[in-house]
Parts: sequence; C-alpha cells; structure tokens
Amino acid sequence: MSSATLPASTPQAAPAGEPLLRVVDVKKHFNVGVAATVKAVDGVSFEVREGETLGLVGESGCGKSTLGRLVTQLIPVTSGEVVFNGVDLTKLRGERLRQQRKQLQIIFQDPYASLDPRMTIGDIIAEPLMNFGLLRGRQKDAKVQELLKVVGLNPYFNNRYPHEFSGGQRQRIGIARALALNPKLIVCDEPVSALDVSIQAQIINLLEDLQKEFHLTYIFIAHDLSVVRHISERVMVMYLGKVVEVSPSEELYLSQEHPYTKALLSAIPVPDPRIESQRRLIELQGEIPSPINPPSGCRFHTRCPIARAPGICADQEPPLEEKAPGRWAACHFSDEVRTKV
Amino acid sequence: MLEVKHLSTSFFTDDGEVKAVRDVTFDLFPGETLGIVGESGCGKSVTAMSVLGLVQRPGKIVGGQILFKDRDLTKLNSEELRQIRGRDIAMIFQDPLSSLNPVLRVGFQIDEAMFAHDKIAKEDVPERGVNLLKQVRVPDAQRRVKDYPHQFSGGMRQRAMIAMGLSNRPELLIADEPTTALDVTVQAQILELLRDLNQEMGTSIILITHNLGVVAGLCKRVVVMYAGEIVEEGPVEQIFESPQHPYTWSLLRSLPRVDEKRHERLKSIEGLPPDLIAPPPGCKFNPRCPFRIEKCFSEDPPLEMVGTAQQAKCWVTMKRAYAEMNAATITDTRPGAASGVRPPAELLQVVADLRTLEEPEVLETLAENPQLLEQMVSEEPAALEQLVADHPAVAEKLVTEETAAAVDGAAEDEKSE
Amino acid sequence: MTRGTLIYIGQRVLLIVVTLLVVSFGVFAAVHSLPGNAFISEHLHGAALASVLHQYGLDQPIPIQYWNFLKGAIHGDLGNSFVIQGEAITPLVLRELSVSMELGGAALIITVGLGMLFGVIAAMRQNTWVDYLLTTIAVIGYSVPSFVLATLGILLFALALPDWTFSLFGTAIGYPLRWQGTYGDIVQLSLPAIALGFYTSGQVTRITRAAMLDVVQQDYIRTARAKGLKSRVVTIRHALRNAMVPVTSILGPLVVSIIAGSVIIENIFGIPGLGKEFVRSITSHDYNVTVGVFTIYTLLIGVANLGVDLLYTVIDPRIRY
Amino acid sequence: MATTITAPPTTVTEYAGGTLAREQVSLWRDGWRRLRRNKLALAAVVYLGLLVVVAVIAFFWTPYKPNAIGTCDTYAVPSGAHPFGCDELGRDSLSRLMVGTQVSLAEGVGTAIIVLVVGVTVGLIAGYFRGTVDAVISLIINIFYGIPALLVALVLVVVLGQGLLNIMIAISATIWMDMARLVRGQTLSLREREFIEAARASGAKSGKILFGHIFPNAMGPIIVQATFVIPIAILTGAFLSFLGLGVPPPQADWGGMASEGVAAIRYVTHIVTFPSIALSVTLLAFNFFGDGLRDAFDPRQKR
Repeated sequence: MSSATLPASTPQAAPAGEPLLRVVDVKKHFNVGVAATVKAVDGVSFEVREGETLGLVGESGCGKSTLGRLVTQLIPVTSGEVVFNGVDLTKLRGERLRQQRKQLQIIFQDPYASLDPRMTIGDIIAEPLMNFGLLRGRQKDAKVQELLKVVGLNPYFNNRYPHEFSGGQRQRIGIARALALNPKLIVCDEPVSALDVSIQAQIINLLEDLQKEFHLTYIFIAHDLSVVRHISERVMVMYLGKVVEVSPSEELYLSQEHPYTKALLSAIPVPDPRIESQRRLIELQGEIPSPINPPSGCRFHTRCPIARAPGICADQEPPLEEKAPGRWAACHFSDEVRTKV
Repeated sequence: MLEVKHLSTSFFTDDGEVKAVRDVTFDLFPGETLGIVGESGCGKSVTAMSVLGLVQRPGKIVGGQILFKDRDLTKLNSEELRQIRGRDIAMIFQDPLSSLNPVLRVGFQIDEAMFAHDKIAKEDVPERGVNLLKQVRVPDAQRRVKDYPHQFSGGMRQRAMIAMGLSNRPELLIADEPTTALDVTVQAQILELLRDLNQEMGTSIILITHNLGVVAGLCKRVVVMYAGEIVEEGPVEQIFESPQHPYTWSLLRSLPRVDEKRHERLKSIEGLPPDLIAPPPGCKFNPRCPFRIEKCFSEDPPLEMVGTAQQAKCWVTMKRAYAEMNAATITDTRPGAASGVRPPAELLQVVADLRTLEEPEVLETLAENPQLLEQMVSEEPAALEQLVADHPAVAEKLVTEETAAAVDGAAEDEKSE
Repeated sequence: MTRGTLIYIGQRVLLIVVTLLVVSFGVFAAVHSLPGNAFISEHLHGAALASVLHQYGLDQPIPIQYWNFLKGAIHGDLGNSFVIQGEAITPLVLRELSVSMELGGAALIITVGLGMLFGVIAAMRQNTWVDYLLTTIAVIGYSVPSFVLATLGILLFALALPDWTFSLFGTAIGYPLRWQGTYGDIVQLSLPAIALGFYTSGQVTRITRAAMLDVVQQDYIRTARAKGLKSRVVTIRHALRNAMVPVTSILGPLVVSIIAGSVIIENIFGIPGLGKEFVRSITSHDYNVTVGVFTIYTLLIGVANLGVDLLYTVIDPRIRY
Repeated sequence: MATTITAPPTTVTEYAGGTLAREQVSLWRDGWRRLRRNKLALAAVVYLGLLVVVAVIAFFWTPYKPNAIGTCDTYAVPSGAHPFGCDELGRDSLSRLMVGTQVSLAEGVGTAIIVLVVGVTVGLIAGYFRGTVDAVISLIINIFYGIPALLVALVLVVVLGQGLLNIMIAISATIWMDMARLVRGQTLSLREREFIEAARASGAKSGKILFGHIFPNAMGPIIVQATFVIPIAILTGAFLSFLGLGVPPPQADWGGMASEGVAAIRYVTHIVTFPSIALSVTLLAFNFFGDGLRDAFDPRQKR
C-alpha cells in the first residue's frame, strides 16, 4: 500500500512535544504537455516539532525543492494536508493564507536570483514588515539595521543594491529578510549550495546561531548529505518524489535501512585520503528514471542492488515503516540492507 | 612531463588588471594525478586554460613558461598549439551540457576530435568512436553515437566528453571541475572511471576542483590555490594529514564531513577572498587569517619547503602556530584571533585623526582615500560607528561614495573564473 | 517526422485557416461598410445603379455577401473586379503574385545573404573599424525608408547611365510598364530588390552579429578549440550553425516586412505586382480585389511562418514539436 | 610575535575586498552612465532635441505660410529667399518641412504612447493571469502576426479616414503585438524568478508583486521597445503618406512631400531630396538612440 494510509498522527512521531508542522500525504503533480504529468512529490508525510532541524536530502529531480515550496504554500498542493500550528494551510486562500506567512518563511538557494535587483537591501529586508504594515519610519529603519547586524552585515549598507554584494553577503540579506517577521519555521532551500566552501561554513554557523537565539525551527533542504547531516537532528531521504528513509542524523552514517541511502552515503567523498582509499562504492545501475513515468512498485527497484524484480519490489510499493525506534524506511527488505549491500 | 614555471595570467578589464594567476610553479610526472583545489576566483581554471592557450581576450599570459616535453607552450604559434590541443593534452569541462555542441551529433563530435589530428587512421575513426563510448561505459553505444547531446543524461554527457578527450590517446587529461554539475552518485561513477583510465592507460590527469573530498579520492599530489597563487603543494596524504598553510588548514576544518562523529561547530573562514585588482599588501590571506603576524601585512611570504615534498607559502605555518600559540584560541577563526595581531597601526592613527577634524574635512579625507572606509568596515567597525555618530554625513558617504575605478570589479572577477 | 510534429503542423494550419477567416471577414466587412464604392459616379443613378449593385450582389446584407465570397474562395474563385468590368480576380492575382514573389524572393536572398555575411564579419572583427562600419550600414539599412533608397538608386543610375536608365526607369516612375508574368531580366530586378532587401538585411546583420558574439562565448566553442580544431572549422561548423537559430526566428517577421516593403517599391518602380494592385484597388474602391489580395497575402505569410517553424527543427535538433 | 590573544574584534564582519567602496549606483544610473559613453547615441539625443525645438517653433513661426500657394514659382530651385526651394504649387519647402516635423514627431510619439498603453496592459494581463486569458490573448497576437502590417494600416486608414489620430491608431494596430509579447514574456519569466517567490513568501499581495516587483524589472526592456516603436511608426506614417493615404492635404508632411518629389523627379530633384534627408536622419537618430539605450540596459552587452 502507498504511504497514503499512514495514520496521520504517527509518521515518524517526534520524540517529544507537539509537532509544529504536520504534512500528510502531500502530492504535487505538474502537467507537462498532453496527458503527461510529472509526479514531483507523490505522497509524502512527515512532522516537524518545534525547535528542531529536519534535513531533507536527495539528488536533483527528487522533489525536495518542490516539497519545500509546498510546505510554504508558494505552490498549491495537488492533494494532501499541510498543518502548520494547528491550521491546514492547503484550505486557506488569499488573505488568510497571507497572514500565516508571518510565521513561515523561506530562504532560497540562489542568492543572486532571490533579491530584487531594483530594490535597495534596506527595502528588501523591510518588505515583509511593509506587507503586514508592522513598522514604519524610523522604527522600521532601526529594525532593518538591527537585522543587518544580526546577520553580520554592516548596518549602514541598507541603501545599497544587491549587485554590490558577494554571494555570501547576499545570502545573509536573504536570511535577514526571512527573520524580519520573527517566524517560527524557516524552510532553507539549499541555502549554501551556491556558495564557496569557506563561505558555506559562515552561513551554516550563522543559521545555527540564529536558531539558538530566536528559537527557530528549520527544514533544511540540500543535495549534500554531509551538510544536511551536520545541521539536522533528523534526516529525511527522498527519491523520485517519495520519502525512502527517515533517521536521526547521528545514526544515519552508522547504519542504513534503505539501499538507496546506503548507495548515496557510499558515493560521498570524504576529504581524507586514507578513508577514500578504502571506500567501496555501491554503484547504482542506470539512470534516475523519469518522474513522468516512474517505475512500478518500489520506485528504486530498477537500480536497486537487492531488488526482487520481477517480484514484490516491482509489484508492490513498500510503505514507510518504523524499522527500529525512530528509524523509518520504505523497503521490503530492510533487513538485508545491512548484510547484503 | 609538464613543467609550469612562474606562470602569470591577467585579465585586462576596464577597471584594471585582474591578476588571476600569478607566479604559479608546479610540475607533473607521467602517469601522475595532480589535484588543483581552491575556491571560485582563485585562478585554478585560468591556470588550466593557460596551459592549453585557451585564455580568451581580455585575458593574456603575461609571464612564465609552460614546458611540455621540453617545448614551451607559451612560445608556440597558434597552429603548433592547435596540434597539441586534443592530441597530446586533452581537456574536459565542468558543465557537460553546455560543453557539447547542441546541434551536432555526439558521435560526430567525438570523431571530429580524431579527424582534427592525424593520429588515428581516417578509416578507423567511426569504429573507434563507438568503442570509446563503450570504454567509458555508455550503454548501447552503437546506437547512441547518433544521438544529440540533449538526449543524453548529465552523467552520460560527461562520459562522452571523456571519450572525446581520450580519442587521440593524449598523455595528459586536464579535467576542470568534471563532476561539479553532477549528482553525487554520478560523480562517484565518473571519478571511478577517471581512476580506472589513469591506471589502465597511464594517462596523467590534472583534476581541478573545489571539492577536497574529490581530490582525496583521486589524486596523488595536490596544489592549493588562493587569490591566484599557490599557497600549498605536496602529496595528498601529507597535506590532508598536516596542512601547513592556515588557508588549507581552515578549509579542511570548515567542511562538514559525512563521517563526523558528533556535532561540532564548523571552523569557518571569516571574510571574503580579496579583490584581485587591488589585493592587500603582504600575504594575500592576511585579512582572513587567524594566525597572522605583523610581517604578514608587509611582506609576501615565499613558497618554501615545510616537510618532505611539501611546500607552503606562509610566514607562520601551522607547525609554528601549534607550537607557539595558545591551543585554546586556535579554534577561534576570526581574523587575527589566535595571534591577536591587528592590522598595521596606521589605520588606528588615521581614525584617531579623523575624529579631531571637522565634518567637511572628514568627508574630504574619505573622498581622497576610498580604501579607508572599506578598511574601517572590516577592521575597525567600532571606530566607524563612533565616526558616524559624530558625523552623520559619513553615513551618507558610506552609501553614495563614488569610486569610478572600482565599478563592476566584482562582476568581472566572477566572469574571469 | 514524429507524431508530435504532425500535430503541430495541424495546429498551425488551423491557425492559418482561423487567421484567414478572421482577416478576410474583417477586411470584407470594413471595406463594404464604407460609404461609396466603385460604381458611385456621375454615370450611374437610381435604377441603373441598383441593377448593377444587384448584379454584383452588393444589395444583400454583408454576412450573406461574405458567405457568397467564402463559397467562391473555397473553390479558388475570388470574384470579379468592379473596375475592370468582369475581370476575374483569381487569375489576375495569381499573375501578379508571381511577379511579387520574384521580387520578394530576390529581396529575401539579398537580405539573408548580405545580412548574415555582414553580421558574421562584424562579430569576428568585434570593436574594430570593420565592425563599426558594418553595424552602421545595418542601422542605415533599417532607418532609411525604402522609397528614399529607391529614388537615390534611380538618380544614381540616371547620372551614371542617362540613356539606359531612362529607358529602364525614366518613364516607369508612376506608370506601369507592360511587364507580363515574370521578369526574366536580372538587371531590371536588381535595383528594386536591393531597395527592398536592404531594410531587412540591416536587421539580419544585427541579429547575426549578436548571435555570433553570444555563441563564441559558449562552452562548446571552448571545447571545440580544446579539441584542436582549426579556427575556420570552429567558426563555421560550430559557431555559425548555432548562430543561425536566432536568425531563423526572425525569418517570419522578415517575410512580412518584405511584403509590406514591396507595396511601396512596386508603386515606385511601377512593377505590376500584388502590392501595386492592392493600392490601386483600395484607392479606386475596387473592394473585391482588396479582399482578394489581402487574403492571398495572409495565406502567404501563414505558409512562410509554418515553413520557418519546420526549418527550425532542421537547424536545431533540440526543438521538437 | 604575539603569542596570546589580545582583544579580538568585537563584531563579526565580512572583509569585502574591493567591493565595499564601489561606486554607489542604481541600475538606472548605471545605464545612464553607459549611455553617456556612447557618442553616437548622445549625438542622436542632441539632434532629436533640436528637432523638437523646430517643431515647437513651427507652431508660431515659419518663413512663409506653409500652405500658401504661389509664394514663388513652381519648382523654384533653392535660393536665398527659399533656401529649400518650392514645390509644384509654389509653396515654400522650408516652411512645409518645419510643419512636417510636427506630423512626424506626433505620429512617432503618439503611436508609441498608444502601443505602450495597449501592449503593457495586454501583456501584463496575459502574463499574470495565464491560463485561458493568456491563450485567448496569444491567439489574437498570433492572428495579428499573420497579417501584412502595412496593408492593415492602409485598410484602417481608408475605413477610419485620414486624420492624424486615425493614422496613429492604424499604425498602432499593426505593431502593438511586439510590445504585448515582450511584456507577456517578461511577466512570465519574472514571475518564475526567485525574488518574486520571495516576495510572495514574505506576504506581498498580487498588486504589490505586479507593480512593485514585476513592472519595475520589466521597465528597461519596455522603454527600449517603446523607443523602437517611434521610428517604425514614423516610417509607416511616411509610407502611408507616400501612397497618398497620410494626413489629408494641404497639411504638409515629409512622406507626402517625398511622394510629390518623386513625381517631379524628371524635372527637379530638390523636392524629393530634402524631405528624404529629414526622414532618414530622424529615423537614424531614433534608431541610434534606441540602440544606445538597449546596449546601456542590456547587461549581456556590457563590455
């Protein structure tokens, strides 16, 4: 059965506290051409509890960025629920949805494209405040300067334009904008992928500091598992629009319940020649299938080293189940992952 | 086999000379794999392009030699250089989609590389094209030579690029960020392929990348570049085990590692890489270095041996830093944190002087010294705040200052990489 | 040819048909609602006028008239001229079309050939005097009105070769020579074709130059050079081929431009083509001819655009409909 | 060498290399700066300024009454009293040229305004609402692209009558699609940009997004396109006049004068020469100005 039947209250139940965000069986299908749909996100459920960082990782085309936009309701869901703070955002339209945005912000991947080139950074950071008519005049300017300071930029830069800043500085501006409304949840959509290594660490540290200072909850999306594992408490792995594994990040490197996760981990280079010389790559067969026409049953079976195809893997979609305390995976043969892969 | 000696390449832009590569010296032995690592804008790609004479206007090699089998490539005319390109030295690039011509068939583009040189007999070319694709593990090669690049996936395109590069059995393959545009699982496959090719065919490889993990997996020797210069060079094990330049050291500690045991705060490198038109005096890394000493602000350190086969370009080096500096503070990554050495005293003096002046004179001084505000922003924010409090017009200056010479510099820097 | 291509062609043909219907009805309704037509003159009054109107079906409501026109048009009959009594429009228009096509075709060859040549040379010599000269010529091309160019040409010919020119154009200005069917004479064709093609060639130069400059900065040009290809091969096989994609995209508008320009040129040189016929018909209230010529032009543009779209798929394999 | 910590810097700031003291310019001022460097465009601006002055003067003063017949001999060649000569009816050509300036400029600018209003409105609607609205508008645009432009203008002038406003409407009807398509394309691509998403995420309303973000970012290309409408409109207007369907006589305009000149070319050449030069230079000036503007605002053309 598909994960659609997961009981809404229990998916990867957060260890403690009320979930701040509950996503239930969310789907997003895009129409492309005549009678073809891309199932970008196809039945995803998860919960995020207040104050935690949930990492979301997967290769290009797995639907992780789409999921981030669904959570923030920048694009409407095809079906499913996004319950934030007890309110189902998918049922809201217009003004009532807009009011929810105060609590729910997003940081984008491309620090060059996400800032309006015609606006000064002061105006960019103040825009959320203006949209909700919160602060005016000197108070607003003071708030902007304070935000600039918080993200480590010179507060007197507020009259400058985005093109005068470097990538890392722009990402800080994007973070300041997201912070302006004192949100509860911030979706970080690949915030460091476009940055250089030395700048990457600055931004990761900044995000961690801000989380402590403002009690933020993050959904951290990236294609780099090392970064995701570093910043998150729990990591969710996606493949072709589906969640294949959810695990606490400390445990993820030590053991995996899904062969895809295992293959992904085996492919990540470690900056240590001794470890690298002993690395054993689990090579996946073929290419990632098209999301227009995903494989039947388990979507990973066409590339899986342990799949029974033809057989159960090709016929039945494995449900996302709790295989061990706090560890969820969608695989018929989780037990074999440890021994055979 | 390849000796690069004191290579300097500059881009002559409207805003001034961007010294993208300066005084770079390294060599490569047959069958060796050499990694060149650094951040964007550090000059690693320009170095590679210089080797093949592919640097385009307004860029130009301004000094040094590139000796390939005892011929100086910088002295060759365009026809001689053309005959070396693709025949003796091949190159593959970062984005395999944009690097393949979209309107020509993949097979044709591979064959074309062979037809351009007479190394492979004409009648063997089509068959060899198919075999090359098989060799780089493109499935169904016989049929796929007739495809256009857009019909290939990212990984397959890069394989086709590699097949094209290998078509004339070159002695050296320069791979410029070959896996940056690819997913990790595909990246791992391409790296395996390169490793196998190096072992089976003995092709030397220069791998240019920003990813230290990739270097660790493929290369035997590594060159670390920063702001157009080599800051450290040596065998991979040695560099990763005991980096001697603070930049290499910081870089290795600023990376989150997938195998990290417990969560620790990353050691970030504060600040930004310098402007290559007007880099800071002394060591180029000094504005960001936690271990700097006074000498770093005035004298540029030479690239010196710091161990067996390992060279670093630093007055301090990590050995000395560990030995002499307070171990507890060595984790503080802020500029000058570990050594406590501030920038030269002149700035403080100037700032003090500024406070005694009247507002028009302050503005005049700032107008005459456009660097001053910038220095204050990075080095003396407290003094700057005080100055702004005293003279509100200075805040205006911060946002309306016109220094025509610096216009568009950053954009050009990015382009030149 | 894939199924998608066939569907695409079907859609385009449908668009052409819709355009034809909308346009012909629009023009039909517009010109027929005008006060006055070719028969209102001193000679025809009252009953006589009414009988002529009835003979041409002009006393019926416009939708009915249009329906009758449409029925004829489907069978290739565009009706009869009002002015030249009883002359069938279809053969007249077809004869004139062949003249216009010849002129337009020659202009198109000049446009594309000259334009691309100039564009490529300008791009290859970017920021040199050659570049500045050619781009300035291009701007002059799309700035100077074609009738100015035409008169300039005539004057130059008149100065250089007084006798010969006079025989060619001297009496021709404003008066149609009795040229039938095709020209057959490249000299006669040259001046009008250049005057017509120069305007559009400026645009082609512009686009080609911009496209070449864009293409030579692409990664695949760097790859081609890194392979050790000769620079001539890089320019022609790799750069020009890709630069032709944007040039193709303006071929459609180019055809429209040339058609519009031909109206002027045919009137200056007295060339008995469609453009001259159109102006004559509209000024002499010969509305059946107006509608007929308009319909033919619209069909021509539709077919040209479809051809350009199909040409696209040949030049750029990434484009599939 | 200091081996212990003295006071570390108090706040974390980024060292910004040469980027901080960079010239403070908005994109507009940046574009204007680049335009100023373009001598040809600058010369064009000066010429066009003079042209406007001439047009204004012609409202109050011309050497002779532009429509007065018989101020001199038929086809009088240029002389001191009549620097540009006279036409078939003995009207002073200079006076008529001056008045013709008004017609050309009015045709150009008036048409540009109509095209701007119609094109931007239609384009924004199509691009922003997408779906059925967009499909219908795109179909209309495509139909218009399938019609020979000058012929439409001819028919419309005949149907509407030969007034200046009607001519402007007729020309607009043939060229509004370019603007509409440009604005539609800009809107479609801009609304997919991340900064628009960012604006929505920070709670901006539709109106704010459309007029606060999309429109300002599309302004550059729109203005450039509008400047190119002017020469096209003047050219089309001249064509109409040349074919005898321009502003009604005896009103002087350059296209009509050139047409009369061509008819008289067997006897004298000055009648066709001056209006032709006036037209050509004016169109050149507008095109040079437009090119300069495009180069200044198109970041890809930046050298």
